[in-house]
Amino acid sequence: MSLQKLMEEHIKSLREFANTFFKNKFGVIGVAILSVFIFMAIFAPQISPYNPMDVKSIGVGKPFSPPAWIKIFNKDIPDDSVFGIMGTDELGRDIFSQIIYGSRISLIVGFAASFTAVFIGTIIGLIAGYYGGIIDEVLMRFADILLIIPGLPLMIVLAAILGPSIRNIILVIGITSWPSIARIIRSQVLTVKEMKFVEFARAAGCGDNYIIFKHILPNVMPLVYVNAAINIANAILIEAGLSFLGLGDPNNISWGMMLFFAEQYQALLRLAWWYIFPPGICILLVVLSFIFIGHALDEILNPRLRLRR
Amino acid sequence: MPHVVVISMVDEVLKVINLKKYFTLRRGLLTSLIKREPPKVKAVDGVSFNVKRGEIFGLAGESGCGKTTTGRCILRLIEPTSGKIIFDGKDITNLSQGELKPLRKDMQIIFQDPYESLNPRMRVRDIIAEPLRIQRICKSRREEEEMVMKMLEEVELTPPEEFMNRLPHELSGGQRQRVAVARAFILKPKLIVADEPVSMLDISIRSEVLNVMLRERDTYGTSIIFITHDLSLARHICERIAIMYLGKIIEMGDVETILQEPKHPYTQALTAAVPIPDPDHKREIIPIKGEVPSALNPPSGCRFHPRCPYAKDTCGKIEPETITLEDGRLIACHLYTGK
Amino acid sequence: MSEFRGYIVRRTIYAMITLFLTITINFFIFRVMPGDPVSIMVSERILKPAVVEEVRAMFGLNLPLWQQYILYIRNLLIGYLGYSFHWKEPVINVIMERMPNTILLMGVSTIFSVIIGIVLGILAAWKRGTKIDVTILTSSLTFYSLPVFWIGMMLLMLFGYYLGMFPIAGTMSRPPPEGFFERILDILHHMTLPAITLTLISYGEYTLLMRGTLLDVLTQDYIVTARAKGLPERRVLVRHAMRNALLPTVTAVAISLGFIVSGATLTETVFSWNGVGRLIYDAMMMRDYPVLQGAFLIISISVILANYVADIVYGILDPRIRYGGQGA
Amino acid sequence: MPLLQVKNLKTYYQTARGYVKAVDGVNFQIEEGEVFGLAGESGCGKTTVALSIIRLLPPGGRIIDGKIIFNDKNILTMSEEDIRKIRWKKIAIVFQGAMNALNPVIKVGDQIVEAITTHENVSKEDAWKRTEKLFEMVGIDPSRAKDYPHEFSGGMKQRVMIAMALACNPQLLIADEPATALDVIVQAQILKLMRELQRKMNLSMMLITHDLSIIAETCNKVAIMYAGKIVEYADTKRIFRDPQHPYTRGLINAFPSIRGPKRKLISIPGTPPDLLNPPSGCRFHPRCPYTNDKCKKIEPELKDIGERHYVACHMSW
Repeated sequence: MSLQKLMEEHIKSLREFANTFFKNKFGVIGVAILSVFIFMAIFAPQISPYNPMDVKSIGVGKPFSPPAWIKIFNKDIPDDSVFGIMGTDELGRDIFSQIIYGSRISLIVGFAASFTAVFIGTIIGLIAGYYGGIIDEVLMRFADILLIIPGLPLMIVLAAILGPSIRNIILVIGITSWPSIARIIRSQVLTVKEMKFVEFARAAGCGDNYIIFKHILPNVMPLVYVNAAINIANAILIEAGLSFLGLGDPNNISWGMMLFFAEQYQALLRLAWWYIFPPGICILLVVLSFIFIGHALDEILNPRLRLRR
Repeated sequence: MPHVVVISMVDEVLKVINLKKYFTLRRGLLTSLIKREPPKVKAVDGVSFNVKRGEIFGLAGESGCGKTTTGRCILRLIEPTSGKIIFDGKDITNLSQGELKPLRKDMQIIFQDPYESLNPRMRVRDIIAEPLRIQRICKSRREEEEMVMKMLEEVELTPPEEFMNRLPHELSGGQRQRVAVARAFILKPKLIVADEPVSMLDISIRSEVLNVMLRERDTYGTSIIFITHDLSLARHICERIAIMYLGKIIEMGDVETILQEPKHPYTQALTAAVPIPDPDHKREIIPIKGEVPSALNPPSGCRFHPRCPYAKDTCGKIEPETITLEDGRLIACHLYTGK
Repeated sequence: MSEFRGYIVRRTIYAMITLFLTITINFFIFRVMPGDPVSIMVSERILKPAVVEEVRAMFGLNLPLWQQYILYIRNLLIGYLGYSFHWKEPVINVIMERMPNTILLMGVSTIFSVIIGIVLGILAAWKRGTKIDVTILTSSLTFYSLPVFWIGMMLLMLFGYYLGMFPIAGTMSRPPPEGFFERILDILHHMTLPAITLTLISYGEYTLLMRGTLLDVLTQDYIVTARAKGLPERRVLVRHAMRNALLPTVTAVAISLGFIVSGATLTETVFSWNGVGRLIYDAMMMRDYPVLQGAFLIISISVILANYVADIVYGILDPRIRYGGQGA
Repeated sequence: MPLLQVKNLKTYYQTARGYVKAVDGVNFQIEEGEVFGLAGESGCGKTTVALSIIRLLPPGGRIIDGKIIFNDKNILTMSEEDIRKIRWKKIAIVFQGAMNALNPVIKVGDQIVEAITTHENVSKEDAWKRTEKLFEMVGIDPSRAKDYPHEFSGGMKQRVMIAMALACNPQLLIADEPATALDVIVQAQILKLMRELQRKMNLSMMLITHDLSIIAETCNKVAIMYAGKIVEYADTKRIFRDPQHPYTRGLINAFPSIRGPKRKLISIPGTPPDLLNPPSGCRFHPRCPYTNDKCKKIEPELKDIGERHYVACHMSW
């Protein structure tokens, strides 16, 4: 069966698309998890019981207090040595509030960096694939180099030079992770470009811009969506890594940065599991939700794996 | 604006003179710096023919013989390497794509694959109207809609309202191909290149699509270049036919003459190889062996000589020129040149 | 055969271009970025005046940019990468001292993750749609979605601090134990947790890839032919499907090397593993730019070379490339 | 006793939208030494019949009902191990996709040797010698057995496939569109080769194709399939001379011929039905010029109208 036919069979109206999407187990789980975190991020000030960063709030609990529900298992712990539902950090700040505010950074960085990367990647992929020849050769060679250079060390170098701020982190992730998208888009453009409806458009006298935007881009978009989702997942992981290395924005708490402080202040030695466990799990859940959504989109929009002859 | 019918002095809509298309094998940036001469595939190598007004001209041959490339070159979808294309009395070989644009409404194309030829994200009305919009034919949306509806009726996609807003995946293969026919004929072109328009359709619906196409042709007096590998079909559709082998026309003439009394050894083999839907028919013996050699290194002299049962020494050395026989056919073979 | 030679030549030239451009990018990142380029290359505050002079002379820090570039290339060729502010010795020495540790850690975990990944991938594809498949898929995705440093921290807290089964930091005990085998055992003991961490985050990718490719291959016509020939299912899988599915995996291992290096950087940081990754972190914290630049360069060059080797191996494994034709 | 008997075979594919009734009650038989043609347009279920016979349906495909009796044994009730032994040893198959039917990373000779050693207790050397003989038989230089598939042209690959199919001297050869993707001359060569080998080895053959011309010059008997059912089944000459089913007639009339009188090509109106929801009664009724009420309600049975000419049509006769 031709690729074209497969593509066609899976183009449906938005409503039909939503129906298919929500029949997909992965898609439903992904969207459910993500909605919780988006809700958290939007209503962080309303939900969180304390201000996670405010110096004045230092001492809301004792430093390194375990969460209060620990008393269920060990009644001997004095009341003033436990705190909240997730305990406190090295300065006695509320970890639960930090987790809630941390979702903002993860999602903002994830969406913004991914948007940057997808935007650059799609444009470069379109240009390289459509025009081909020397333009293609140069762009793809450049993409290959960025693909081959170890990502995190490059980002460390860039972030170290540019200085820590959310904007810089977004930029650094964005400009280093477009190549894989550009490659995928390019190969799809190469396929679509050879299709006969494009040739007909040329025979009817259409110009390049018209063909790119009217005929090629719409047929490439499904891949863009899928890759955007996967890319957000990766961007969130990278943001966590950079923050963990101390390259995060010191004015905004993020999950990676919580783990940075945990490491710096010997939380491991103190076996402060309540400090280490929640950020990791949150990162996992958010990343997984995007991977699930990407997977679901891929199954619906890019049916290669599903339809076997 | 009244449609002014310009009756040209020439009765040929298309004249192709010594058309050549060599594809340079794409190599990496670097390899091309190291080696001087890139390998070339001589897909079309000196093809000349003309198409009369209102005629259906067949271009037939096995895969890789250059028939499709020829069709694309005529429409300047591929840039020819050399030769001349004279369309409607105008030399269009060296026109820029911009200069070509107004001429494009007079020449169109229909493709083989019904699944690849329609944009899956466009509705039938937009697909058929696209040439109108590009050429800015209609003054209003209503006019455009009327033309599209009329076209749908002509290709028997009725009632048109029902098909207007469909997406290609909501159509069957035969219906798609009729949309492709409607799209090609909506500008009332003077020439259509039909590249194997029915070979991917089931037999039982082929003739329906063909008949729609032929009727449109009768209405608008369009000339058609019918590219096909199926000689039985060519026989039923075309008036004249050219048989191609490795980038060259080796025999050309009236379709019945060529197919019933082939003179070129290759045409003889080709016609003998076509299966006949009649169990009583005794199959002729196919005298030739082997498969078509690569166009990258075509044989010297007559390109058919390594497979030809009548090959002589000259055939490997001298390329046969095209001569006209008494019955009007053109042929390129040393059996007839007397060399 | 000439096709194959052409392939090798092509790959070699591409690798050289990549190498050259990486080196160039490295030069410009540190000279064109905001900040005082001289202070990035040499610190008058920390280093002795004699050393400062030497570095200035070697890099020509007062010369125009293009002359600096030529000097930079020359320095690279003679292995001169500058002088570390913090360790107060030539950068190349600082890096080379730590290189073996990184190669050891990455080598061991890559081998493990490739083996585990491929085996699980085959298993999942073979048992497609069953509970085994779902379990393998979910676990692969989960480990892929976890931050590597977090896995490291959890392992360290549980097995290092809490259970005390493994050392909490470093590459070797101090002082190192007597005897050759004791030393090897000591290193392995230190390496266990970091290696497990790295393996956990990288095996999933191979699993998913192997599963996907194998499922794709299993729908090919030649697999139907193999089954129609009456071959036992196991033979169809091993001889016909796996050989074709392993080819793309070879490439994937090479491409994911950059990803593993990123993981290694974080893992080495968590476990204070004395390798180049940890060096990058330390250099960044100390603002020791010459070391940062040098370490980044050496790592990039290693990955490019490893990729090049993988390309060649791929060419040898695939007969379509080895014997010419439409391959490549 | 016929070599192969297919009785009331029903094979469905499970999809997200329901069951596709690809083969829905098919009956035919193949005698020893006979060339049987199964003809029909794309999607009529002819390939599914072939895959059902060797029980190699793609995922989702299931044989719902029926019997396939080969050498007095029902293939459908055999154990996986038993059917495995029949594949290739007794029933070999040449697929449509000649281009991809050979494993690209294994030498073609080894792929044939493998077929031999799987079923027969011979040494690798002997199997290799036999492979070289097979190559000669299909007209390829035996030294080319050491080459990889990508070094062969399309026609040569199909010859290799034929050599491989004959490696274990099967009783039945199934050829599914063996020459469709090839150029006319090569196609004629391949079909000629198959006819010659069939005669020489007294093979029983089942030829699946959409091309009635190929059936006309190759087969003794032919069954015409439409929408998962056989609509007409008889001696080839009889079917061409005196087609009874309106679909068969339409099909024959739709075929252009390079010889004989030139005539207008006639098509069958409408499109083949969706096998998820096939039409009630006779499946051809929406496209049939002679439809009456009975056709819409009652499914016609395949009836012998004399001289083993079977037709499934209410109009007959």
